[in-house]
Amino acid sequence: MASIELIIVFTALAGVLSYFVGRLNKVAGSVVTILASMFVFVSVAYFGYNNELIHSTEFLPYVTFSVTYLGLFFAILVTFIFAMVSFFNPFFVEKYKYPALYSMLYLLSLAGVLGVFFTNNFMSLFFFFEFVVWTSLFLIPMGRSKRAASSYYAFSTVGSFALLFAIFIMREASGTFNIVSSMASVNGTEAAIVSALLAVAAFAKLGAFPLNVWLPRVLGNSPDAISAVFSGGLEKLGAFVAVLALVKLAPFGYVVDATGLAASQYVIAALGALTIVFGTLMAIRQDDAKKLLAYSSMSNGGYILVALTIASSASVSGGLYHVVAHALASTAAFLAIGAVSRITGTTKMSELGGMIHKMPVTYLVYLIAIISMAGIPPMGGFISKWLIFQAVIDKGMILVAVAVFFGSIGSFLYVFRPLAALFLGQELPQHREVSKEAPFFMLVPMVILSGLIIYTGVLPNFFLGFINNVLTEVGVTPLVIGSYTVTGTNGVLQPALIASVFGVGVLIAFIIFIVLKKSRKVGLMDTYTAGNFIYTEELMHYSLDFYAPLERLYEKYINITKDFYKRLENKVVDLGRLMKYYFFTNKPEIMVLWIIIIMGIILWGDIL
Amino acid sequence: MLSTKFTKLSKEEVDRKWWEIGDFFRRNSLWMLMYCTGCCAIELPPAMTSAYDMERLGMGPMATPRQADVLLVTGYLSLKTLRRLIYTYEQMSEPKYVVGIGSCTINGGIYHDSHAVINQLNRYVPVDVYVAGCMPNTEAVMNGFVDLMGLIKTKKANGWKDYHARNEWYMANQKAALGEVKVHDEFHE
Amino acid sequence: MSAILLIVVPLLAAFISILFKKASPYILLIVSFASVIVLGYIELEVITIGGFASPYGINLVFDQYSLIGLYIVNTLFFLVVAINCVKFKEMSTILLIALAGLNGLLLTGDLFNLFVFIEISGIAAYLITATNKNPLATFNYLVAGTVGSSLYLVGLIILYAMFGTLNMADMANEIAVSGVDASLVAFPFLLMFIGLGVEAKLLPFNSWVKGILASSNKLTGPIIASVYAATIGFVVGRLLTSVFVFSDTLGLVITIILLASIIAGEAMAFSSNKVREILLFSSIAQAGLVVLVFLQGFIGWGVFLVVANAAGKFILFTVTNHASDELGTDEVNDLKGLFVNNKIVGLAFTVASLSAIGLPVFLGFVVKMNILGDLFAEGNLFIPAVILITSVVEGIYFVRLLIKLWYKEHDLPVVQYDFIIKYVVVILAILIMVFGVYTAPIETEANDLDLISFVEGGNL
Amino acid sequence: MTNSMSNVKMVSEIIENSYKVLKKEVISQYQVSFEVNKDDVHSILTLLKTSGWIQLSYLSAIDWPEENEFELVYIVFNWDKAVHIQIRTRLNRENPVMNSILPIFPGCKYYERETHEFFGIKFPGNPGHEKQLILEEWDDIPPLRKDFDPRAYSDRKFVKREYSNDFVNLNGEKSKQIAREERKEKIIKVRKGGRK
Amino acid sequence: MITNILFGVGVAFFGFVLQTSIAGVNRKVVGRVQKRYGPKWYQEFLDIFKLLSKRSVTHGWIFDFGVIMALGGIIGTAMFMPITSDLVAFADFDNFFIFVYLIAVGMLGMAMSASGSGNPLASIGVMRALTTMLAYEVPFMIVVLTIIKLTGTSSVTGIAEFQQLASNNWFMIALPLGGIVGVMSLMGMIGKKPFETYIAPAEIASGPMVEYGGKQLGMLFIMHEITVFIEVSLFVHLFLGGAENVVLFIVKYFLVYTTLNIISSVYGRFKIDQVVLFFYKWPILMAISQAFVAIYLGWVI
Repeated sequence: MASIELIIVFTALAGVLSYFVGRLNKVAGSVVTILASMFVFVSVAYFGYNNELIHSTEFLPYVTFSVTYLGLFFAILVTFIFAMVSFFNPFFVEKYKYPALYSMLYLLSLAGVLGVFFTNNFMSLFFFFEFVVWTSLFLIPMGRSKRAASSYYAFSTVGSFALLFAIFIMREASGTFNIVSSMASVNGTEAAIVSALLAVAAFAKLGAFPLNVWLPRVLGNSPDAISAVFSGGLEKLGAFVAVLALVKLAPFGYVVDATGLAASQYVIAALGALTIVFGTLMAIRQDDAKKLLAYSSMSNGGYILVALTIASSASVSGGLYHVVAHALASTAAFLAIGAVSRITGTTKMSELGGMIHKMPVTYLVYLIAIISMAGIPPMGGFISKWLIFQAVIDKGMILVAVAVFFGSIGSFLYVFRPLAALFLGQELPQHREVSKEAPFFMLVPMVILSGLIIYTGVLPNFFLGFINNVLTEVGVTPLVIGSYTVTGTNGVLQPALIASVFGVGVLIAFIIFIVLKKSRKVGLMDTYTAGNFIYTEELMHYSLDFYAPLERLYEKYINITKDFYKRLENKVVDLGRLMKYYFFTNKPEIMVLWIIIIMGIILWGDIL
Repeated sequence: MLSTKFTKLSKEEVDRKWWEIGDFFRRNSLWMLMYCTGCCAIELPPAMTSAYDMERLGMGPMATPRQADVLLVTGYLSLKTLRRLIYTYEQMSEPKYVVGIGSCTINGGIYHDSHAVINQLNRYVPVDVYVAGCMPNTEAVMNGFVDLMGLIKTKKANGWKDYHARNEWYMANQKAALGEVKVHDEFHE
Repeated sequence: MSAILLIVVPLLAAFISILFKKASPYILLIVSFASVIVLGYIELEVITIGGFASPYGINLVFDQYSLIGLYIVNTLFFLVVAINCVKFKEMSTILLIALAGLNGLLLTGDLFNLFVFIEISGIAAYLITATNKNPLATFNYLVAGTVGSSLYLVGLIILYAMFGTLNMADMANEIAVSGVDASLVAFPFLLMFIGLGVEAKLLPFNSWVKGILASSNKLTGPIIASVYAATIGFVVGRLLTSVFVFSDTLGLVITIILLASIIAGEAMAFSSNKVREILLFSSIAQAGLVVLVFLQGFIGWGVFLVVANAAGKFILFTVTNHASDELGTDEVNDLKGLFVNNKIVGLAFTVASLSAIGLPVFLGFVVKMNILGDLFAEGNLFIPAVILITSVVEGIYFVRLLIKLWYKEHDLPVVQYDFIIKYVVVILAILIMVFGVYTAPIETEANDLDLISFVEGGNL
Repeated sequence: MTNSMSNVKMVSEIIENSYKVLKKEVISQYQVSFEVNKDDVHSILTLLKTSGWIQLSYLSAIDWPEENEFELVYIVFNWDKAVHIQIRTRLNRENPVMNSILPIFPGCKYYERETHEFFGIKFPGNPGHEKQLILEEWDDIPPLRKDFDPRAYSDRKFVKREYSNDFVNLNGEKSKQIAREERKEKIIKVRKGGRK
Repeated sequence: MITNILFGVGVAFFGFVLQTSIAGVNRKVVGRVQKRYGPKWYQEFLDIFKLLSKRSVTHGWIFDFGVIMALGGIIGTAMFMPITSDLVAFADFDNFFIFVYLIAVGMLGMAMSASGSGNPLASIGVMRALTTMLAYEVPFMIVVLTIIKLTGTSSVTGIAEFQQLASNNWFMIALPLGGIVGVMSLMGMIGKKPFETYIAPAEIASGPMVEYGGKQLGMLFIMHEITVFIEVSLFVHLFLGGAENVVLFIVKYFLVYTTLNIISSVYGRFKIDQVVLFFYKWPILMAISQAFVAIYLGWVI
């Protein structure tokens, strides 16, 4: 019997405790974060699953909780991600400027996230939403760039203020802040405005197309653990709001009879499709592995949006399953890249190469993560992408289908780039001595994540069952799942069978390999170079401009959104400067002039 | 009711049987390495195209030494080419064969008195078949290939074993002629 | 022990402090501390000076509304004095007069008496800002101030001619009783509004603000930005909610002025890269918001917005001005990494700025949410949209500023904060945090503030 | 085709009236060669470059062991007037040194290195011209010198294939092979003028 | 379950034998196109077994693991492939997306081991292979979207049976534009001449295959043969109405593969960005217009 409020208060106190412990000894402070987040995850998962979470409130005023399947689903996932990533804190915390503050903010943002998922009152939802924003805000500048924090704040505030506006409109209609009743009481044009505003909030938090500029900057430059938490955990807040906006509220606008979809669904699907295409194209051309993974989580955010907006049983379950698969895969990938950057100090692929020789386990973790991200069968990513494809095809949305297919094949391209340029290939001399396998405690979370990725790929029915509860609660017909099979709208899938058949195939290939003569082991520098004698590894490692011919095709259009927001910022600065130079000179006569003008306006009707 | 008693074959007999089967495949699909060192290389295109069509014998050009079985040394071998040839030869997968085409590989040919050309190929690399002639006719080249297939069939084409067996002798010859095989050059550092 | 003491004692002390030059700072300290303490013991009542009946005599209204105002103004005044009494010894007499003027502004129930106290506190303000060593700006402030107060006087005279009374409550009754058309009354009220607008830093009338606050020092910054602003906020609140009557054209014009000053304030703050400039333009925007809230008639939450702004600006200006006094410059790039060595002051500054933006755990959040709630209750969607968009802009430049101050680029600016500042600033920050989380007392206070109607309060 | 002849005349006026030409020879209507002193070469080449001969087509040396001299040949070409000009100079054979013309014609860098490698002529001013360029691991005198005997080098380094002469000459004639070799010996002796 | 798996392995083996012999015959056909006799029909077998009998070189465990994973993945995919509507290993689990994405496992295995070999030519080859895949895959899947939308099921046997119904034509005829796009994408998938930029022997020394020899290369040849079998039989089932019996399947299979081979034997080789530009100009337009016409306007021949 665990009370949610107790858990949240415990996490906040643990945060403060970790601050003081951190002041004494940095690593001890971060160990506190591990213990706290593991405790929170275990209690939420265990008690939540056999629903013994009581939601009474004694300490926190004005905050009321309620356990919904939707909230529980997201809470378990995000706390799991926080717990796994916290294993990395002790190893990275020495490098940061304010280590104690880092541990405290880490746990405070966890508390905020819990609050968001479990509250049933919109105002406290907004309270926790903003609380997460500013606690995670101060974690970002500990990484490489300071500008990322302000752009993160700007875009997520746009999102949260849109959410606030919608909350107040709903309060006018229903009179209370309660989520369920206020969502139900809104209809007609008010419902349209509310769902549009909630969609803006979801777009801002997910980093989808119009508001996507902050995601690559933040995930690319923030400290390694934090970018993993962002892409695995904090982005899922956007997904949570997206479920509220797109699934709970009915779509509005002109309904196309051929496919039965409303105009709003088309708009959001189109934006989701644009996010996928934009994310994929930008990810293909990145040289920094972390920026590449940032754009990949942006493109996966696009998948979630497309899935949720179609709101059919296959698509919503596919979308939610994609939330799980993407969270696991991108966290594992970020942690792997973080492990590499901890040892070599850089994540730029042009400066790295051949890390597999010293870090095989990290390599395997990254391999399993990218198989899931690319949506290849034995891993979880395939199931969710299969479900989303079923829905897109069933609704016959052709252009969205083009973007979805392009995104899934493109994801294979850009996830493969770090694998080839960073892990495989020649081992560069400057990294040969210094690099060694990541310490045991860093490998533990990575291996757990890979195990889960494989599990969600081979036996998805446990998770799909849980998602079905969420579906029934959200008001969508649940997915038909047998003991081992998953039936989409136009096909049946047995993931266990695929995995076993794949296993049989590999077994046959292995037998062929073992039977034949053993090959002669040869170093990497003994390769075919048309007879030239080679002595330098850098020349023989192909990593810079990996997809040069493809990148050349769209080089001119890469920073459309970035320029748009830069011009917007300049407009505001020009307005400010104009006002400053006009009004604020030490000449009182301008003030008198304006007084006369105002008096003129007032007296216009009567005397003049 | 013949009682076909199954005689238990010893280990090396089984290997020999497998090796013969392997020989059958190896001689019927000889892949030659597209590495033309000298002027006799002009004889190869007619061997590939419709006039003589070496593909009938299962032979075809391959891009890299790893994949190729036959190394064709066509024409005179200067010192610099010899270094690259030895490096490529060592990269080929085993069992591998060398065919020396043109009299320059046999006794230095018209360049026998040049300071840059070696006079006898098989001192540096084991050669299985020579095709004489200062630019032998295409039939002669095709005939050379058929001879090579015959040698493989009669298990005489084991130049690559000889390279392992008398490795010091080959190394000594190479050192005598070339100085040392692997050299640094300013353009590939 | 009536409320009159709050005005008389500082005036008396001012004259005494002229005699004993050396003892004047201590007198100042004692008087300002005493005025904070005495507030606890006076009971709420309306004092008529000299026994004359209301239309002719002047009466001081000491009710719930002015009690909160006095508490805030006197405590902040005492804190400013506590920080600066050593450095600005010679200013104690002027400060005492200023205290008297401010207390008078908060207490008076009579419009003409209000004009007198505006003049007194204005003159004190001109003299205080003279220490800024920027005579042109002070002169500009003087001209603007006098123009404003004279316009206020003209408006007052017209009203007196029309309704014959100067007392706020009677004026309100007369207007209500005589049922005069609002557009007739629009012109005098506009003049009075402009008079107050100069002091309340609204856009077209606040050309003096940049001159004064951009080169302010540890004394003038907090005084002008938080103490004076709070007082004017309360005065404007009292007048707008009880006395003024708005015709639709006047209402429209005033809302346009206010929205303009909010938007312009935020844009200017966004575009400047001196710390003090950012803060002063942000306080212009906040002032516009305060007046807008009072215009809509939400007295309770308007008061707490003024309180939150006053406390926040106090911390921001004290910390910034102290740093700029020591370093001589307040360019953001020169101050990079200011809080690396002095973390406590940095934390207080961060708390103040986050509360100014309106982030959850702080007082600003509670106030902003309730204001937006009431605005939506009025069914008016445009103003909240403007407020939200401008607070996004505000959030961006505050966050950008904070991150620059917390993370050093190359060499650290060497700034030492003495104990008093640290002590004062941390207490205020803790107060903001406490009232941000434990919001019960504020809620009750705000609700019963809305219930008081001034009309009876006037001639209680 | 008169203008080409006039070009040659025009060129020779330019050179002759300003420099002392040891020997002038018009090889064809498009090619003329001048032999000049060693120290005039640089100024002539700069003059030619400024007046249109912008390309250095070739630079090499000729070995005259009898006169104990090397002869350096610079061939410059003019794209507009289609005339090759050869500038020849004579260097002493013992320590042949010629300042590099890198500042005038940058293209000469590898020509000079090759000439050094095959003739042993030093070109100060050309960075790293002693480095190995074409010949790898060469351990003998520069090969293109006349006094280098490739056959001896070949016999020394590369073992020849021995053929047992299992053949009989037809009815006692001397074998053609031996006759051929004797004839060759006589030619060489004549060419060397009987001097060893 | 065991019998299904064994049947699957049988299908994979049948696929390998079928494709290798048809490839041999096709090498003779291409030979005839070039006025020469061409090799024996079983030359492909000889090549593969010769490679398996040779002893080559390995560059580390990832080099071998990649090859095993590639061949394993492809054999796994082939096990799902239906020969005729009733000759199928796993009755209703032969979903179209399994084929598209399980082939990706083969590609990933080969790509991984090629980049693990340390030769830059191999990485360039892999990059070209992936870019070509990005090019030809999207139009193909749009056409398949139309097919699935029309037939209502994404199982390959289901689609084949739909086409065998009396009232319906083969999709090659019913969706003319779709059929053409299918052919083009099939040529891209198999890696036939115009889109063969990733095995470009002259430029990058046979691309990813640079460092392979002996048994690794043999296994990759087997994998290539089975991949071609999967793709061509997928085309047969989706566009040519599957097959009632094995003989018909083999005839259709042979016709498709030989026509492709003849087309490709007269083509040069595209540059890699020409391939991408080509596929994102005409085929994708044809695919989208075909889909729009078929789904929204319902005009199916």
